[in-house]
Amino acid sequence: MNRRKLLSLLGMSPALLAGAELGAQQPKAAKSGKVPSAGNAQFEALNPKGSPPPVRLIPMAPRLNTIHGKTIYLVDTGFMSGGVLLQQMQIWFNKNYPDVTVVFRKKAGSYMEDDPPLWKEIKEKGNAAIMAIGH
Amino acid sequence: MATKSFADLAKSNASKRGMPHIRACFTPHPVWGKTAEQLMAYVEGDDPVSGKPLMKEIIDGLTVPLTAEDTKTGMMDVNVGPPVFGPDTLDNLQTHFLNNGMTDFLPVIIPTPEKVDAMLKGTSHHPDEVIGKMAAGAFAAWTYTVKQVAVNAVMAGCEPEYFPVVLAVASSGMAALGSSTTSFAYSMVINGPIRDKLNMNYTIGAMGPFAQPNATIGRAWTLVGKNLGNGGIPGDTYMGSQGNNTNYNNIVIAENEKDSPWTPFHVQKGFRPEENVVSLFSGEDIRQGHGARRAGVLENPMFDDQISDIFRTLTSQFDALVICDPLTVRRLVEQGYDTKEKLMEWLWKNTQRTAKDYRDSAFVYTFHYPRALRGEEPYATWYKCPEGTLIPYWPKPDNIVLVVAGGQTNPFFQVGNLTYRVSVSIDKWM
Amino acid sequence: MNRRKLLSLLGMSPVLLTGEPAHGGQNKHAAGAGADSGPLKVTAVNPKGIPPSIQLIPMAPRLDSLDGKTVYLVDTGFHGSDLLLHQVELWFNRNMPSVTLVFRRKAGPYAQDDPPLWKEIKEKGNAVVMATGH
Amino acid sequence: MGIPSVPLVTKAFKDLAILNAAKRGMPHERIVFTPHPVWGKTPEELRVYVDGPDPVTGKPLMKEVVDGLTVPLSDEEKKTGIVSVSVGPPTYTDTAENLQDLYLNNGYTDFLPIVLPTEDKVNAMLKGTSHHPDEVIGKMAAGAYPPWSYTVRHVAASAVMAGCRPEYFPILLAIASTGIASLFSSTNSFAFSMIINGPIRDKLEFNYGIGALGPFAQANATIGRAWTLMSKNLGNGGIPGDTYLGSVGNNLNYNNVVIAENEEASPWDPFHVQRGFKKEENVVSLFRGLGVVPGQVARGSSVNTSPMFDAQLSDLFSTFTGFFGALVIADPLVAVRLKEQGYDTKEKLIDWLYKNTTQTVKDYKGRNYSYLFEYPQALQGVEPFATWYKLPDDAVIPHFPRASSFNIVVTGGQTNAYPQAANMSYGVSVSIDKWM
Repeated sequence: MNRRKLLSLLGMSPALLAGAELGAQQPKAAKSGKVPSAGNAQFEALNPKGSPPPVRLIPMAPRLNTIHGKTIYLVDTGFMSGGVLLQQMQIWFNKNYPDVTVVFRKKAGSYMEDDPPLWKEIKEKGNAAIMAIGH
Repeated sequence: MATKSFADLAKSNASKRGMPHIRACFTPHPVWGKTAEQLMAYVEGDDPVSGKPLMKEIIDGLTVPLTAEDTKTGMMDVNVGPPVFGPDTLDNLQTHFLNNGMTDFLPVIIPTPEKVDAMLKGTSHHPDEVIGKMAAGAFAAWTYTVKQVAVNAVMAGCEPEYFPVVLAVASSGMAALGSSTTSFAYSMVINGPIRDKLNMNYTIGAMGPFAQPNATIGRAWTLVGKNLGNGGIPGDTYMGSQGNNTNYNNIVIAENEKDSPWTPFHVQKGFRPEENVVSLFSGEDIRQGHGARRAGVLENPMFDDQISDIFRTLTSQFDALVICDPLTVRRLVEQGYDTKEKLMEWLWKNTQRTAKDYRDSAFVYTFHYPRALRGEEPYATWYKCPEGTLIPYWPKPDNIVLVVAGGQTNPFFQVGNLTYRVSVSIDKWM
Repeated sequence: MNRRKLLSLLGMSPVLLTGEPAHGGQNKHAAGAGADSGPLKVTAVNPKGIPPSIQLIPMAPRLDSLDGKTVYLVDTGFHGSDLLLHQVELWFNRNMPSVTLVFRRKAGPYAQDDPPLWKEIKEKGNAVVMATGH
Repeated sequence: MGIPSVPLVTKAFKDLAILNAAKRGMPHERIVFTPHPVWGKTPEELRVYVDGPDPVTGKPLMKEVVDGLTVPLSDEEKKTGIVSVSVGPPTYTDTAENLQDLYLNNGYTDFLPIVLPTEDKVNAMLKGTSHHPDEVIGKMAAGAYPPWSYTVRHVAASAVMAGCRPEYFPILLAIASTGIASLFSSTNSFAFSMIINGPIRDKLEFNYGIGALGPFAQANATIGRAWTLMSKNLGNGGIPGDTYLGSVGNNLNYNNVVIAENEEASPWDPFHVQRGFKKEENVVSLFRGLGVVPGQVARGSSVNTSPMFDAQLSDLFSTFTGFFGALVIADPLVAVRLKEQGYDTKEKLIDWLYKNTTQTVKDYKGRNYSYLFEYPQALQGVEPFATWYKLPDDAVIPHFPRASSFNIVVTGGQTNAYPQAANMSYGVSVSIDKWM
């Protein structure tokens, strides 16, 4: 599924989806000209959806001009084997971008928990982050 | 960077949290169980979603300048469509509800204004009262009114007199389709005189498709989870890899209080016998007692021992919900268990396993181990003791729930690996 | 539920159920009671399959009295049936001592027929009490 | 038999006994009832039953027995001949809302809303097959009852009611043609399941990815449901106390565990190919048993870097009854992992599971179904039961009687490497293409 289709199914508003159709539309108008019977009598039906909370948009952080000479944090969120994958990525950076400083960190707590000290450290010492999620 | 299985989830969740254009990249799935060499091939290969080299995606993600859309701030409303669909034919509306993910893919009663008004007569609460918040996992919760619950109750096929039960369930904020890669099961136990008032079935075929309130109230919980809690969207708010067949009805159990010599479940939870209460459970599954060792002992069947035997393949992450036919209960009473508490105590003490088996369990590793590391008891002790030490399955006897249902054609029992969550008064929603 | 009501639900014909309607029949609600669906009527087909006809079996003539007769007590093999039939035997011994009782366990699992036993009973017995269920 | 008899039945089976006697031709059979249950009672307790009243009539039980054998027959009791059973008129006409009520109240549904089977809708459904609407395609009974028969059109009515599209119809005809009902009369509460194989899975957009066994696709939801409606309407099943006796009931009867195999992501032969069909054939295979258990609960389920799914499955199967089979429902991630462990065919894994899932003879003999169903067979010399019953108590024997007790199917969305395990036996595989 592409992003546009996916967001459309979520009911995201046109501000997010310039041009995309909303997920929950009116059904196609019934064909006219038929003799009324129980089969084609017209009814209204209520929308069963609850009220979703509004979404506060977060602007994405400015991008780097280049990663050369920068410090990149590789963050392992703790899913099984995520660390092994990131270590392979570190090797790749060493080979292909030797001037990039790569810092590996395992996020504290279980995968559902936040880790503010780590975010602080990355903000202070790092220029970019790659986070591995899933297994 | 996420694995391909979570592509839809990662994108939609970033959107809901305010960053609809997040630059996510994807590796093949799974990462778990792969060797370092295999994972290096992932790193040097393509992003399976975009088809572009993974590392190029990562570097581009960090360096390509942002567009105007990427830097937007502000509040965005999420649109769920118009308040009313139609007018149109019933057939077209049926198709519309189906195609827009508002159903469980089975036919619904079309929630016309008249039907919804009739449903609303089933409660004294105001249609516009906001009664709860629900999320199917770690998502932003949706809110809903009495009227929105009524729409879903109509769709499920409920009668207006069932409505207080559905409202009580909805007010708990608990969704029947929780998002996890594990495919969870849900269950509700109903107690009080309302069982007879609504003609609920608690005798032959108690947990099967044999009565309208049992069938439709259980189904309504799933529709409420989908439409009011935004749950059940595969790849987004539902990630259960294999799915769970009990999610169609959510295992509705009306307790057979009449034929049970024990205290009804709601009374155990502090309600009066004449109160109407719905109690919600969630967990893994439900299974039958037939596989128990010694289940065929004829002259003197020991159901305590059989139930304990079935317990030995449950996970400690979830509790035990035992559903006994009244014949089984009568026999247990003859054995000396004249209260539920006595049997709970015996089962708790006598269902044990080694610390090694405990620690080898998937859920224990994921959920109990971090708590043990923080020093939380009894998990800390259970992680410290030698491998061969026998430990109970659960921290206390209360983790075992006993409920009576069935038509007394056979002294059988079933066991759910399900945890008690909450009991809600139905009377408050009348 | 009484026998008449039960058979009526089965759809047994008036031959069996003089005076009873053969079926649940049409809905009692007045047409048009459903405000939203309006007075318009639709026709829907009955989804039921074709039940087999029933060949009536006349019951065997009853005995004038059990005195001096032979009654077979047949155990179909469900748990506890043997003990129950033994109590029936003791009752006869106490209350109708002239009756000869013969206890037989039917061969095979409970769902299987036992023609040799039926033959034996027909030849040597005058009546049967069979215990079914548990 | 031609000699007067009285059946002695426990009160729990009252409706069943009366109705079954009627269906077999003796609507006025003189049945005497004892209190329920008899199982587990002492002789003293049973003497109280015998000396006490019949709990149905309230009259002394033994007077009922003696009267049953001696009171002369009435005219009705002597009747012979053939009576037909009415199922009501061929069609009903009313408002849509009233018809929805009527179908529910007449027991035609699973108590959930249906699509009304109007003639238009039934005719549209009939376009889903080339078979003639009046072709009689099968006979079905939900147990030891005289079976009902049905035509293609009868099947179409239940299919419409369940919410099926016409293109699903051949699958329902295939299921109906087997005569297997998904609501079976027993005091046990059985579960049923079907596996769908072949290109039709994609044509009908079956879900075999995330949430495969749950309510996430119309084909999975409605075809499973239709089986239960057919069992009620065509096979006369699912009437509590008459043709359904499951004491506690089974929640899986709503949908009947529809499993579309994820053939594309599976490293093994699809299930229908194992059964001798060609890969491009469309096949539905039916199962019966007790239920489905998730693999997360197995011992050793978190042996981290190297999960041993074979051992986990074996652990799950060890609390199953060997009377029913063991069906592995593997997520593709599990299947791929098992292949890496060396199980490059389903047969190899089945062989390992059969040999390594064991029990002691003592435990075997203690199991419910062993006594009820397998012990009589052992007495007749049927293997392996005859041998098992002769072995000493501590001998270790397979948990399931034969390797063919095991079956494997692959489905799921690859978000999580866990299997599910069902205590279910394979019944039959039917070509769907024949019903197109």
